[in-house]
Amino acid sequence: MDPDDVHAEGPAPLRLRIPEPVRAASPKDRYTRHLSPAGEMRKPALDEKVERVALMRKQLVRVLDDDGIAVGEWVPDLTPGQLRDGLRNMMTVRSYDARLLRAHRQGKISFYMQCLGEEAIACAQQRALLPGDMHFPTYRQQGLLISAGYPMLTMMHQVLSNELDPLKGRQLPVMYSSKEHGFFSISGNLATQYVQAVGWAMASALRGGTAIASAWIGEGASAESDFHAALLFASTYQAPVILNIVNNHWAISTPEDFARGASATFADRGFGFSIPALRVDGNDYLAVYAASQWAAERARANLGPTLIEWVTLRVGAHSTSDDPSAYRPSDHEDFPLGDPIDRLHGHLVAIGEWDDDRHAALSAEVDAQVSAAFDEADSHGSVKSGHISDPRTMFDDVYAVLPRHLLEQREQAAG
Amino acid sequence: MDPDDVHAEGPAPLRLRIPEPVRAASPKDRYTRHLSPAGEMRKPALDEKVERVALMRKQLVRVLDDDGIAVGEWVPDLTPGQLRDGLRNMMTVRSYDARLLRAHRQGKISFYMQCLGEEAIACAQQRALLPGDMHFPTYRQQGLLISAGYPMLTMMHQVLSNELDPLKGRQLPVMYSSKEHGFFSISGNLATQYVQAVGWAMASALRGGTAIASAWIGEGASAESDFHAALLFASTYQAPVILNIVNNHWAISTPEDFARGASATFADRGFGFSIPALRVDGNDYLAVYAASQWAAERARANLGPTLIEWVTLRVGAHSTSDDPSAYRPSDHEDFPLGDPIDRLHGHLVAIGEWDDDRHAALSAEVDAQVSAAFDEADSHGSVKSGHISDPRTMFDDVYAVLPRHLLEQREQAAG
Amino acid sequence: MPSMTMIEAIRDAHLVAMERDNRVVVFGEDVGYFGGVFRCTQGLQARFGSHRCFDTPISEAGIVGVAVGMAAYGLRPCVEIQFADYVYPAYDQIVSEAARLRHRSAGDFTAPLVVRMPTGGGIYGGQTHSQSPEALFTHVAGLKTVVVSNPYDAKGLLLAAIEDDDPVIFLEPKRVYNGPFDGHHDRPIVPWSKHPLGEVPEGHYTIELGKARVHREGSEVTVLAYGTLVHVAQAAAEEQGIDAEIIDLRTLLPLDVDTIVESVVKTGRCLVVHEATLTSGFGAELSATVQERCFHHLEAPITRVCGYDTPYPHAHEWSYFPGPDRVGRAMREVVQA
Amino acid sequence: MPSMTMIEAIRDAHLVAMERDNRVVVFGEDVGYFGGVFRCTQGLQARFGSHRCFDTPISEAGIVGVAVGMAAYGLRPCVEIQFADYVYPAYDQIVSEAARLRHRSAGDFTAPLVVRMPTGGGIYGGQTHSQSPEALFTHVAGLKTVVVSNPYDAKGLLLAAIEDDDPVIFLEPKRVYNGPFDGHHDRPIVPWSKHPLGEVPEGHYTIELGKARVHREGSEVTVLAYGTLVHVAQAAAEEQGIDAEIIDLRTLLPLDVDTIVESVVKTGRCLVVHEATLTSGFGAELSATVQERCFHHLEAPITRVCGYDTPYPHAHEWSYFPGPDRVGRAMREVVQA
Ligand SMILES: Cc1ncc(C[n+]2csc(CCOP(=O)(O)OP(=O)(O)O)c2C)c(N)n1
Ligand SMILES: Cc1ncc(C[n+]2csc(CCOP(=O)(O)OP(=O)(O)O)c2C)c(N)n1
Ligand SMILES: [Mg+2]
Ligand SMILES: [Mg+2]
Repeated sequence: MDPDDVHAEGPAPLRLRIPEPVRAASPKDRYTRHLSPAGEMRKPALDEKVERVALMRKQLVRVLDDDGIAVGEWVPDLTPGQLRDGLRNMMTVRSYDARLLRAHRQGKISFYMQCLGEEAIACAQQRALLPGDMHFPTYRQQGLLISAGYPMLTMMHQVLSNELDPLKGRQLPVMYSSKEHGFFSISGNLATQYVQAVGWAMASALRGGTAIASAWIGEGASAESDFHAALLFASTYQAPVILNIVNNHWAISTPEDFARGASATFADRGFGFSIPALRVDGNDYLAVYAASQWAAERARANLGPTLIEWVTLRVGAHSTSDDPSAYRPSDHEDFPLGDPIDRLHGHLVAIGEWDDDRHAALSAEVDAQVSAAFDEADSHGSVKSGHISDPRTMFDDVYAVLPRHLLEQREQAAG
Repeated sequence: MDPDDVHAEGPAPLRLRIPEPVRAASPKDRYTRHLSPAGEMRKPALDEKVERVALMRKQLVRVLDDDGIAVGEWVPDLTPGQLRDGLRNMMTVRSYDARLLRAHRQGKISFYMQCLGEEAIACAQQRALLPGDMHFPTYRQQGLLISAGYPMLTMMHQVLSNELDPLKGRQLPVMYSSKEHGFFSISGNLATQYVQAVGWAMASALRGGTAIASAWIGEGASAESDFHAALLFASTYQAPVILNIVNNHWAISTPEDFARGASATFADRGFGFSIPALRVDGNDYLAVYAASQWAAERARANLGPTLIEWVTLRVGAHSTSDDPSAYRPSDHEDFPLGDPIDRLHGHLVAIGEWDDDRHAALSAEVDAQVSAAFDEADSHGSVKSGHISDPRTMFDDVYAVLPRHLLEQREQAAG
Repeated sequence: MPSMTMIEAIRDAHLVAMERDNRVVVFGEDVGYFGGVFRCTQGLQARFGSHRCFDTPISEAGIVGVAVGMAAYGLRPCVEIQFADYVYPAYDQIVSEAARLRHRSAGDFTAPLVVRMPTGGGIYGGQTHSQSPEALFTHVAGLKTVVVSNPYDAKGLLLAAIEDDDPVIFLEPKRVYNGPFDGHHDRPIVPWSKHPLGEVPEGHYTIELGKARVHREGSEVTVLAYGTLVHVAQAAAEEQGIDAEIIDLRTLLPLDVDTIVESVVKTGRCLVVHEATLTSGFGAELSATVQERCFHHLEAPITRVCGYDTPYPHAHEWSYFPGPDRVGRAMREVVQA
Repeated sequence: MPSMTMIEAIRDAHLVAMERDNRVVVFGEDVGYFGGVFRCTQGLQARFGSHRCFDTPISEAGIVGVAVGMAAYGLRPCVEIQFADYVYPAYDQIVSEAARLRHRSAGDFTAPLVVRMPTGGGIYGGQTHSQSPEALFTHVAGLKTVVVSNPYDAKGLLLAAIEDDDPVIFLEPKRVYNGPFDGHHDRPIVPWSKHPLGEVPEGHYTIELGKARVHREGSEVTVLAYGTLVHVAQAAAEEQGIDAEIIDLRTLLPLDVDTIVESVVKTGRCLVVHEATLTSGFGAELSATVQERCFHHLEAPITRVCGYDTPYPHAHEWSYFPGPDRVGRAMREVVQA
């Protein structure tokens, strides 16, 4: 039977919908659908019924208004000092990214991934959690490490893959790992870490611990099947975990529409499992902090998982291997929600805790720190200059104890 | 760092929720949560906004009331003759199952799976779809084949794995396949067929065909990751597919709560993808027909996928390898929603189209047919009596053309 | 010494491990309340509570995925995949994650976990209840792979696997759960209670991973086997009257090369048997290894007797299964070559 | 005859196939609008429309799962997995479904589909952009597995794969996309435009699956290779001044046993090379097969030179990669043994 002959006459032919969204025309709101004014969205009680939270599914948690004033129920309890720390962290991340992108152009490193525009998300959430909690990040949360005080120099050694790389040159640049700083080893395989985070949180709860886990995924990778396993196990066992989806609207060349499907928002996915879900302005440091804290408190109070869709935009290329001009509309705005650094800066100025001079000084200081760190790291060479660890170290850590066949292979490799 | 030392002081310890539902106490409604009276739930327009359908998520489509009267907006347009056909089909399925279970006890077959209590779902949906449509079933939709007029004798040959088995003894009993009858080959691996159904439906739409697909899964298997891929692709491409979840409340020994998690219903999963979802009384032939038809019409009108949770109960054991007395509360009721055959019988009597004599006659006729078919099938022997096809046929169909290494192996096997 | 079936021995290993180390948690489909479809975890939930042994949704990816997270936290998950045929949804979590976590994080995080699963045919299970996927794991650096053939080994190896700091794939041929099945499916099976390897010490003991066991000493030919095929090879040798040296590999990776080489150097002949499909099966690795290390001692070609390169057929499983006739015939040929 | 890179040849194969047969549909991550991260499908959407070539969500399981359904409907899906390292989420759909559909339904349903993926290291891709998983497919009955080494073959084999009635795993070593990379990573790469195998006929032609190609005739040793290693072996032979016969297997399953045996019978020596990890790699199968069929002709042990049994390390990839030095050294040893 030729499939085409089925129902040769009868109803109208079927059509498949192939999403062709962002690339078409040029809608003003292509990156900012369902935008709430700052302060509008109410803050539910920690144990609010999920059905009631679901009614807010197209709203967006926003705290900073256009004048830099923090408004509404979500305004977090942060001191000016804490806000300035946040600003410094974000500026450090941005400067760090810029320096390493330059290093790539200089041919010193093999690969790099920046998080331009997404700095607030990792930096603020890191601050809303506690030491001992564990993040299961993707490759765009360098802000977690920087905010946790992980030495930038060590990060650079990793990126340079030089002899001081704590991962011994085994991993692609930016695939950091630091248990001590609550940063789970980055995989490279998308989405796998999402369900692992749920497992880690389950373990903490099984043991009667108090630490919670935070899972990270891009909106594109939420299409992977492990996302389902993560939400399901989190829902079934009410694991103390934050399920972050960073919706930066692009997955390499693919617009978010492919992973979102017919849903209005990625937060909707949570409601399919009765997991309370928020949409949050990811470029608003205060909103990120407040929402992360709300989710963390829910987890710590044994109220189970929370899903958060962070609305933001991938400003730069996917990675140094990517050139977005081939697929991205050229008229798109880089910061439709505002630059997270500018917005926090504006807020600090608005509350009288910051001014342009201090900002310029901080900027210079941060750049100098990054620069000094890079010079120091660079002095140890890189994979490109051949200053890497002893090749025979690649046989270590495959197993806890080197088995016989790897001993033999190591000998051959040496010979 | 010993994980237990984390936050040695501070907040209260976390606890994991391990679902312990059905086995506890003995709630009257353990299998009938969120039950609507017959006729109560409204029938949405085919293109009703998914948000509005979602408001009905805890309701249940029911047509037959306790007196066997069909009530409400969902009453389907079925003639008495069609209803009597449905009754006959369900009775045939039940008789077929009973005969083969007996064959298993007699040591004639290696394995069997019945669908006791779930007959209406497959039988009525088969009738609501059209020739050319393709079902991607699990092992509990023998009703699809019987209602489609697939020869019962051939089914029995498959179950006996004898020389006339169209699958040449390769598959476990009940793992039928018939393209001609719109019945996709059953896998044995749970959930894999769910996304394949979406692919088949996508193909039909890509080609401008008119045939739709129907995907089947148990509530337990909806936990598998392929379920996510299926819903996502169906949502993204608006594939013309019906996504059935048969919630018979058990997955071998595991109550539905593990797969459902914190959600109130399995239909909720659909709303996570903006796929309209219905909960339907699966023991109500008329409701099944009506809901299937609604979903099929939506698909044919290019309105995309529909998810349907069929609420029913697995009355019998999971399979002939299973003894539910070890895990199932003994006080559970077999037909909390009523026996689908009795209910359709009652309806036909109520509308004056049936009586006990005709029922007894039909019952005897069906049993005689099944019995005769079994005797005929049995006369060709079975895997247990060694009457199987030539072992060398196992090398066929691994590839379209037998490659050299299999030729060699076939020769060895012969020698 | 108590006599146990392999199921009882596996259950006992869980008990001992959970008693000794409260980081050991056990879960999987139907594993908690019911105790597993093969009853290998029966009684554990009643004894240790539902926080130590529990049921999961039907999601192999989820089971292994959360196990990796738990292991990274510091627990020692020992999970069950209901049939080896259903491990593929979890394959990514095993291959890309568990196997490589230690290496990619330079030891910062580790994944000490055990993934148990019943393997092999012989119960009329058809193509989805009969597979032996060991070669799909032995190709993956970072995993250890164990296949058990008897109750004594099963308990000692499972305890070693749970205590091991690396992820271990633990394969249990279901056909030897209840006795040393020798491939004669038409004869009654000898129960483990009548077999010396059914005698299982109480309490704690381990068998080192990576050590083979000489199941039968002999001089004419070395037979490399594991799981059910150990007993099949023994039956074949006896029936053919061949003085075969049968090595039960027990751990496929790391492989006990010394024991193998010593034997082949002695016998000069080698037969490799397994139930999995022939092409790219673990037998290929065994054949290649023996050939590389014993080339000048070999008096005949190394021969493989394996499952055919087809899906495992339901009705024809005894034609598919490399039983004592096929193994015996090959053994004779190798000895006479 | 136009000269093409391997990327252009693959793109051209798609073009020809889609032109000839409107059942051919092409999809995958970034495959539609952008044309794939390696640009192998560039221009197809513009040419044939988004119903013939389209983007998908990032779900390898979904991509292959819907492809199986489409193939069962009657289409001929040719899908791309962005890197072979990411095929594991789709492994179940490939192994349990595509591979076995024809057999389990006795031909009632079939799954004629192609799963393309870039393999191999050498681009500083680290452990998740460098793998060569061919042995994980060759063990699976019902699949065919192809590895290409040059533009001419790539086009002819891809066309044959799309036209084949069975599921084909189509592996593209990314290091030879742009030239016959010989392992000398510190030297400029020769472009395909300067190589005879870069000459690719226009229009339709196929290369039969299951036929090897003698890449270089020789008498001293048979080298069994595929993908990038074909060119590495050639460089090694030239540098060592060894008259090696290099066989480019092209299709691993079904394997061209005749061509292999004929060569080994002639040379009496055999070297097997691949980039994938050694243990349980496809080299084991090759070694076992050669040993079984050429035992009495072998004058030296069959030797394997492969990737080490570790994850593919980012900074040390050139120590990991079996380059011309390692291959050359082994070649010399085999010839002198
Ligand atoms: C399993 C898997 N499939 C594909 C890839 C290739 N890949 C790397 S990043 C990426 C896009 C991810 O997009 P998204 O999740 O939105 O994260 P973003 O890059 O936007 O932060 C893809 C497809 C991968 N790393 N892993
Ligand atoms: C991938 C996979 N995992 C596990 C199994 C074993 N298994 C077979 S049926 C079953 C329970 C399925 O329950 P459900 O989906 O609710 O369907 P039901 O049997 O109730 O109709 C399980 C766990 C399988 N067949 N495939
Ligand atoms: Mg993104
Ligand atoms: Mg069920």
